[in-house]
Amino acid sequence: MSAHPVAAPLDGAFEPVILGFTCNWCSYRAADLAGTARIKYPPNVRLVRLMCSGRLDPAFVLSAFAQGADAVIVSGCWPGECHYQVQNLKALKRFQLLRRVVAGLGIEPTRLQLVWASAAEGQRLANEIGRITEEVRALGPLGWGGAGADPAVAGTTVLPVREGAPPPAERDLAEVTA
Amino acid sequence: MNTQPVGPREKVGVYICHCGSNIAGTVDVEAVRDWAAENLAGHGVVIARDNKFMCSSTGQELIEKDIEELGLSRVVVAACSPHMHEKTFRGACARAGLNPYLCELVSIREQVSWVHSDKAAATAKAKAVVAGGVFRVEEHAPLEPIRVPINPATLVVGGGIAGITAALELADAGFPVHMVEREPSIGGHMAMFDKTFPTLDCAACILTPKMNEVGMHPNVTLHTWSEVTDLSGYVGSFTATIKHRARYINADLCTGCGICQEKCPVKVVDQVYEAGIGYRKSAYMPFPQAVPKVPVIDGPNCTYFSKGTCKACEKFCPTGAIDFTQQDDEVKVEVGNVVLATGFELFDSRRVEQYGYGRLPNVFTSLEFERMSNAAGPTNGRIVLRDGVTEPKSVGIIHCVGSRDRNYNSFCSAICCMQSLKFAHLIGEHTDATVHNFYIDVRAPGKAFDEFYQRVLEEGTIFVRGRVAEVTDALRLPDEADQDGRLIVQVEDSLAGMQRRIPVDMVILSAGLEPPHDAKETAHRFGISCSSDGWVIERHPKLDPVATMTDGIFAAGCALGPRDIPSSVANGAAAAARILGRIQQKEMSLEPVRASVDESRCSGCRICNDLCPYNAILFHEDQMVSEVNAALCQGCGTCVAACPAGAMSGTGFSDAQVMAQIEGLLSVTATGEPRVPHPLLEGVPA
Amino acid sequence: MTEPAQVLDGSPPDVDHDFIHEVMAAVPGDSRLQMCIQCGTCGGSCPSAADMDHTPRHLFAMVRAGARDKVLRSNTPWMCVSCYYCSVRCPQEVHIPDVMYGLKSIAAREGRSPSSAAPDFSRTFMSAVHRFGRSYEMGLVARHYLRHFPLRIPGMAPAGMGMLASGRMDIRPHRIRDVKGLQAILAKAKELETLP
Amino acid sequence: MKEFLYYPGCSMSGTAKGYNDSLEAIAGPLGIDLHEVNDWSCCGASEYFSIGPLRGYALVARNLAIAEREPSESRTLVAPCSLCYVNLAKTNKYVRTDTALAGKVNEALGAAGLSYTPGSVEVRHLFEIVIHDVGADAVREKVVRPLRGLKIAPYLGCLVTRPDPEKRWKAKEHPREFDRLLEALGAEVIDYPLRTDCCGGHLSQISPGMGLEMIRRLLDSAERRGADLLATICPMCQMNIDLYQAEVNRRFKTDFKIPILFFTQLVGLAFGMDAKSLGIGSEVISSRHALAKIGIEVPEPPEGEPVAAGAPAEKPRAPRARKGPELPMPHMPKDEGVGP
Amino acid sequence: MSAIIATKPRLAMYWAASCGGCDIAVLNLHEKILDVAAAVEIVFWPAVMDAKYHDVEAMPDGYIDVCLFSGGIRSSENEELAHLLRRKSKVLIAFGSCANEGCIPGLANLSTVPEIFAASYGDGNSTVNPDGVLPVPSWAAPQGELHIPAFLPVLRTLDQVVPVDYSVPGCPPESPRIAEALTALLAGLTGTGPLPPSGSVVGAGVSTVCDECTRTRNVKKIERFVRIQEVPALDPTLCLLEQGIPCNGPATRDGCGALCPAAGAQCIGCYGAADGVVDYGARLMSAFASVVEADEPEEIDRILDGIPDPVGQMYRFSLARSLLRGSRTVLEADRPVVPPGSAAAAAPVGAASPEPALAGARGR
Repeated sequence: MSAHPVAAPLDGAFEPVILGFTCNWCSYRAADLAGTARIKYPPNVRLVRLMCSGRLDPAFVLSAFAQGADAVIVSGCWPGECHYQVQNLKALKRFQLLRRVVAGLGIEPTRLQLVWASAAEGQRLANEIGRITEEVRALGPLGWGGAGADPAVAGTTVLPVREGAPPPAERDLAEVTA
Repeated sequence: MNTQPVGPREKVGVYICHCGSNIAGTVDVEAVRDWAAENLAGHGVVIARDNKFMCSSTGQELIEKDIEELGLSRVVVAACSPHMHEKTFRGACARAGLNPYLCELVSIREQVSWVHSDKAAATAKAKAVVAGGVFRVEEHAPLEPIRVPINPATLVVGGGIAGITAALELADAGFPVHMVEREPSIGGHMAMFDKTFPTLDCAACILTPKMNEVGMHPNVTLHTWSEVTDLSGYVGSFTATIKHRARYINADLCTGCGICQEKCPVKVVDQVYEAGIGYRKSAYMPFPQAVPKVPVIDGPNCTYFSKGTCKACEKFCPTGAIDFTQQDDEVKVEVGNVVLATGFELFDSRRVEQYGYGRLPNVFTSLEFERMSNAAGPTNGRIVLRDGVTEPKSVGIIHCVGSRDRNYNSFCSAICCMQSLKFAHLIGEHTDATVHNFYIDVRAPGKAFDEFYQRVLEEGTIFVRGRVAEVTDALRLPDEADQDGRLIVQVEDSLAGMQRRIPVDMVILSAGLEPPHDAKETAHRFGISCSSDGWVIERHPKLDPVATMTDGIFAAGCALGPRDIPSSVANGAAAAARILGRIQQKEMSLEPVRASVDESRCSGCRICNDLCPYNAILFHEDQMVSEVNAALCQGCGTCVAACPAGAMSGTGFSDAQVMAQIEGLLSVTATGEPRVPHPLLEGVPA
Repeated sequence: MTEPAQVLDGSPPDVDHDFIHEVMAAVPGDSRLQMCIQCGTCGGSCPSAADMDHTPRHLFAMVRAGARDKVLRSNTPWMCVSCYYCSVRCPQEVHIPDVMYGLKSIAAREGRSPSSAAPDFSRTFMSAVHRFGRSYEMGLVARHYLRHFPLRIPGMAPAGMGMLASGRMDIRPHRIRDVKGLQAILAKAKELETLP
Repeated sequence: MKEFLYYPGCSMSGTAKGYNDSLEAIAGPLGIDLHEVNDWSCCGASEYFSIGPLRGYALVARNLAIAEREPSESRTLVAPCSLCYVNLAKTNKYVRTDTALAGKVNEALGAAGLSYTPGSVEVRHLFEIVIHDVGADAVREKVVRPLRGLKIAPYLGCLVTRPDPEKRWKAKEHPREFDRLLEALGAEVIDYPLRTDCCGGHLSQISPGMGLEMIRRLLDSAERRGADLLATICPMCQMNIDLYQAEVNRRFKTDFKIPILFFTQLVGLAFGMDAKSLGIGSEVISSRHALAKIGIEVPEPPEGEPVAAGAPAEKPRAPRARKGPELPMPHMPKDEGVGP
Repeated sequence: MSAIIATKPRLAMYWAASCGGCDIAVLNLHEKILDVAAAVEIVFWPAVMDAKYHDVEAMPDGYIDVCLFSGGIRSSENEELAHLLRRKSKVLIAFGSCANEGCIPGLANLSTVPEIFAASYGDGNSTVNPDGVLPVPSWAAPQGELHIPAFLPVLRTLDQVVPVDYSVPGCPPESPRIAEALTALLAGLTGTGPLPPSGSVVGAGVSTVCDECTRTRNVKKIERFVRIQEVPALDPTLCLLEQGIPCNGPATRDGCGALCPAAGAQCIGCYGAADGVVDYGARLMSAFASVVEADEPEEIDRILDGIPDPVGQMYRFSLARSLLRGSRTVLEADRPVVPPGSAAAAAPVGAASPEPALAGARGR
């Protein structure tokens, strides 16, 4: 059993949405194994299957953040156990550079984590998901207006009204420029 | 002008499976169905249905009917893992004339209902997963499976009973087999045994004929004293590199007369075949029935190699077969499939200090006892103490040594109970010693197993229910004075609820089975995965028990985990059957997941050139562009993700497909509500 | 832990199906007590098993069965010499000596321990430490023997004298400087012990 | 000179005075510099854990907290007593792995303005330092008076190799390191099967029947194997075997007179130091006779103690005579079982 | 759209949040500018001729045939003009890096408005402002209340605000390519040639700078990253990346003629991403990382330390059009209240946003 709460309270408390990228040969099967073994973990994580962690394009992660994922888990085979020999190491390198870039954009490292998990490690994967969910729950929502975020708590700058209604400044400008 | 309609491009059908209550028990299937119909219309969903069992014929017909009647151009099934039923639903689509790769199976069982308990949250996640599938499938393109030819030759790694069975099945069917065995002879562990449980028929009698068949079979090429050092290629056309260790004996000249062995002055404890309880020469044939009947000279132990003199074997060899100049050599063989039958190693009982193996002379391992009880063994079948003469008056047999123990291996070694019962019987047969069997549970589930247990009970074997705490030669109680020099088995008789100290002359440790020490390297060399214990992982533990996750690599026997002779034989035959099917087909189709380069957009920067472990990426100096060789490409997608110009694309997992799936997965909040995007970020390109 | 269960399995009314959790809670970390497979390695290994009224294995079965009172009145935990043979041999990695400490503390709290000798010895020892911050063999042995084994004293006397003579036993106890602080710590800890 | 934080434990100034004196004598030559921590308190033996576990952990943690504060460079806290060692080491591990416990313990320590950072100190047993940091070879080099001819049973007792919270020992039941050390001193080490059996701990106090029986079997086994004396590394073991030997003899009608010395005393002797300075002679069962065998003078025993006649080196029963074609023994690599 | 137009095509050019470099680049057509001038009627071009917004407002919708819009959208004025010129123009062209991807002004998306004001109006290296005077949108002057445009929370690209028909990348676009683009466009509009497909990038290639770069290149294994000024002896003919210089060429759209690498300077990426690429930085970091010659995390980090400013390296020009568009602090501090009934709030889950503005961005 995972040491972490496995049910998401639906009482309006912040519920992070976490996207997980899994490798078809190890972590995705580990997730399947967790299922067949009925190992519980928080429902906050949603998994994307790739053929290999080496397929991980940083754009996938950025797009996940941009669309409101509060955290992203990248998972693959343990070093030395890659189904495609060494491609997980390519993923590792990209991950390390990507982590620097997102940090530069103000995203805490906790929100982007790498988890190695072999096809046999359903329990480990579940535990890691549980741990990360708790860490992210503690951090709160990520700024990109995600699934977890609530617009009501947002800041107050009013966006100029769009197409249709005449821009407020229009008349005044006319005067100034006249 | 600028605004093309952003209407749905496809007609998508969504099918949600209850899987009885497996899914419906945790996910509100109807809610997900209605939600999909209503909210995913914008993504072309024209119909959303649910069914008790989508994989049933009625479930599949549902899909086929809709494709025909509603003209669906895409299908999303939300059910179990794609590794379970992807083929099934693709088949349904194909039957209805829809390209099978336009169907997407998303998992709401293994990855939702089975791992979550909160129904509302699970339902919300299921919606997201379905949305992910629908968004993704919009980006799918019709694909044709890749057809690869199957080389009819097969590589069998390991010459134990499992490997032998597989090899003979294939060879008898008329196809070439390369069998590789580390030791000088095939036969494996079974060749060491005397009797086999529960029938007690003689192992040699049933094994030797099969060994000879392999040895003489025209379709079998035997590589003993050899190892596979590399495997490249893919299903249908692997290239294996086999290293032949120098035998220092010319196999063509050798007649197997055994004179070299007789004349060799160096006596070595035989750790392999005699399990460390007997001796062999430095020039030796492990046992009389060895196949091939060609001895080897074990270099490290040979006087000639260490001191530069001796050559007794050479002097006496009648055919001049001895050749000290022989070197290791390598051969490459082309095969279509591989059977891994690499077997097991015996747990090292020295690790269980308290049983005293290696410290107390009269503590033996199961394999030592097998050899001792074997008429052809070092004691000619006499059961004696380490002194070689004294017959024990009483023997203790300890079950579960190194098994079912978190300090060593937590798994059950499956064969120890029956083997221990067999030992009890054999001791009764050979001696008049009293026998104690110390067990935690007696596990005798096989055919005629429990009957054998009954028989051993009748024979008067004493069963003590309790895991032995300690085997010692130390007296602890005042009344033990006369036991000095004997072994004392200290145990709690858990049925009597008291601690007992039972003096015996001999202790046999029924040691567990472990994966070979180099199992992990082997797995990596053959591109398959091992469980954390080190046993090979089956493609499916129940439905596909001899295939591995890697196409073309099968496993049989104890490589998959501890098992007895009958199941090892069954595995070997099963693996052979699977391979024969493919060979008959002459070719097989593979997932069309491959990378390709859009040459017009490739700038020839060569970033990708060093990324492919299969060397599938070539660079054309002349046109300064890179190209992917689809035959070599294994579809990992690493180059696709690396291409800075976006010139590399991958079928099945294209950027568009993955990005769309991400968008879908994130279109629903944790509570199942529509996500409200950041106003500054509406319509982030996805 | 439904009431009907008691009726159905005919277990006496004092059966406490939560006992195992109570015991596990009394042990730091994860004692893994629920993982016991009753193999008897502990009972077989125990050097003092002969004097125990139940072997450790049997005691754990009783804990699982909820025989709270029987377990707490058993002398088994008090006979444990914490030699850790059982815990390094246990195939399920149950922290057996710690479970024994846990059982002792529950029994002591409820005054159910079988004989008084063991807990008294502990208390005598503790009171010395509480007063001086160090143990005080002389006082300990003297008090303890007078109370429980007066008959052993003559036999022990020569040895005791020898120890005294050779300076191996002090007449007066050592006292640490910050006894006050130590007592504050122990008081606080005691207070925390009683909290759930 | 390697510096260590030092936690003597109560018995070093009492029943284990000999241990203390000999340790002071040999520490220098072994290159060990022991820095006694300030105002340490009792470790609680096994008593606190039985009655008030949290009080037990707090009591032990007080000493860890004090050690943490010590100005010394070293972060290693050395205990010569096995019981102290195991209490310190276990508590150190539990506060590291059980945050709830750590919280409570620190709350208690707070009452005296103390606090402990879990894991900031590592706890080791003196014997393990001598084995792993000094090493038998280094000891051998300093031997000037080999104990040749002295048959010693190496008695470790339980708590050093078990539970071994930090996994410092590979062999937990039949470690050979003590043999190597005594061999380095030139002694003849007997194969003592009960080397890690329990001395009975406080059973001798609370349940004489079993307590004394456990001491008896230790003595019996040593005598059967012809030991002149037992070597120990723990004050508790020493006291049980030394102080209660007479009572054992009375109870079981036996006549054991096997002295038991601390390994530090034997090291000191081999280093050529004078017996008295090593606290030899203060044991109840005198080692005079045994040491006389190798010409070592031991001061007159104190008043009120019959002089021990020494162990009648009774022949161990000869193992069954071996004849005929012996089967090879499974090979047991030397030092199989030596820890990291 | 009505492809054929009878009269001289009417051309407009506007500068929003930009440096004016794009206007210069157009003027850099030299004598060719005369052909342009001859070929078209310039109706609005603040950089070179006097103009009043109300003149533009007075034009009928679709009056302007081609509008070159340079600069990003940073103020309510920029945004208003974007909408205005969209209405008045048949063909609206995002002209230059700023309009397309935010360019250097887009890097301001790493700072909040207060931070930006503090930097530009507060006492700094170049400013003396003891009273801390800051611009305010409206101010009651003696002549009456005066208004200046509001400063928006972030800089957006043109196509994030209004639909755009074509993009001309570059900072600035290379004049010859401008000429090509305009000629092709006018040809299309006047029916004398084919019109490039709507939403396409004109005046640039579809591949990356390496395609035009003449430096020799091999299989790449990067063991270190160094800044170009730290390399004593630069190999004049070898690929710069292979010399450890973080050259953005591999990920940057071609069209410039690889001028910088040819001149011995690494490409800094002003032409933006290659065709169809969603996020420039993602491509670049993936490419760089993939060829880092190390497998141990520590070693990898050591090599990556050679890129002192990862965000700057990956997004110098394209931050505003990147997937994340700016730093978290900015998006959080300036997270706007969703105007009730706005497209965002109303958008059905999963359905593609109806905002036509996004059509181009979505590539649909």
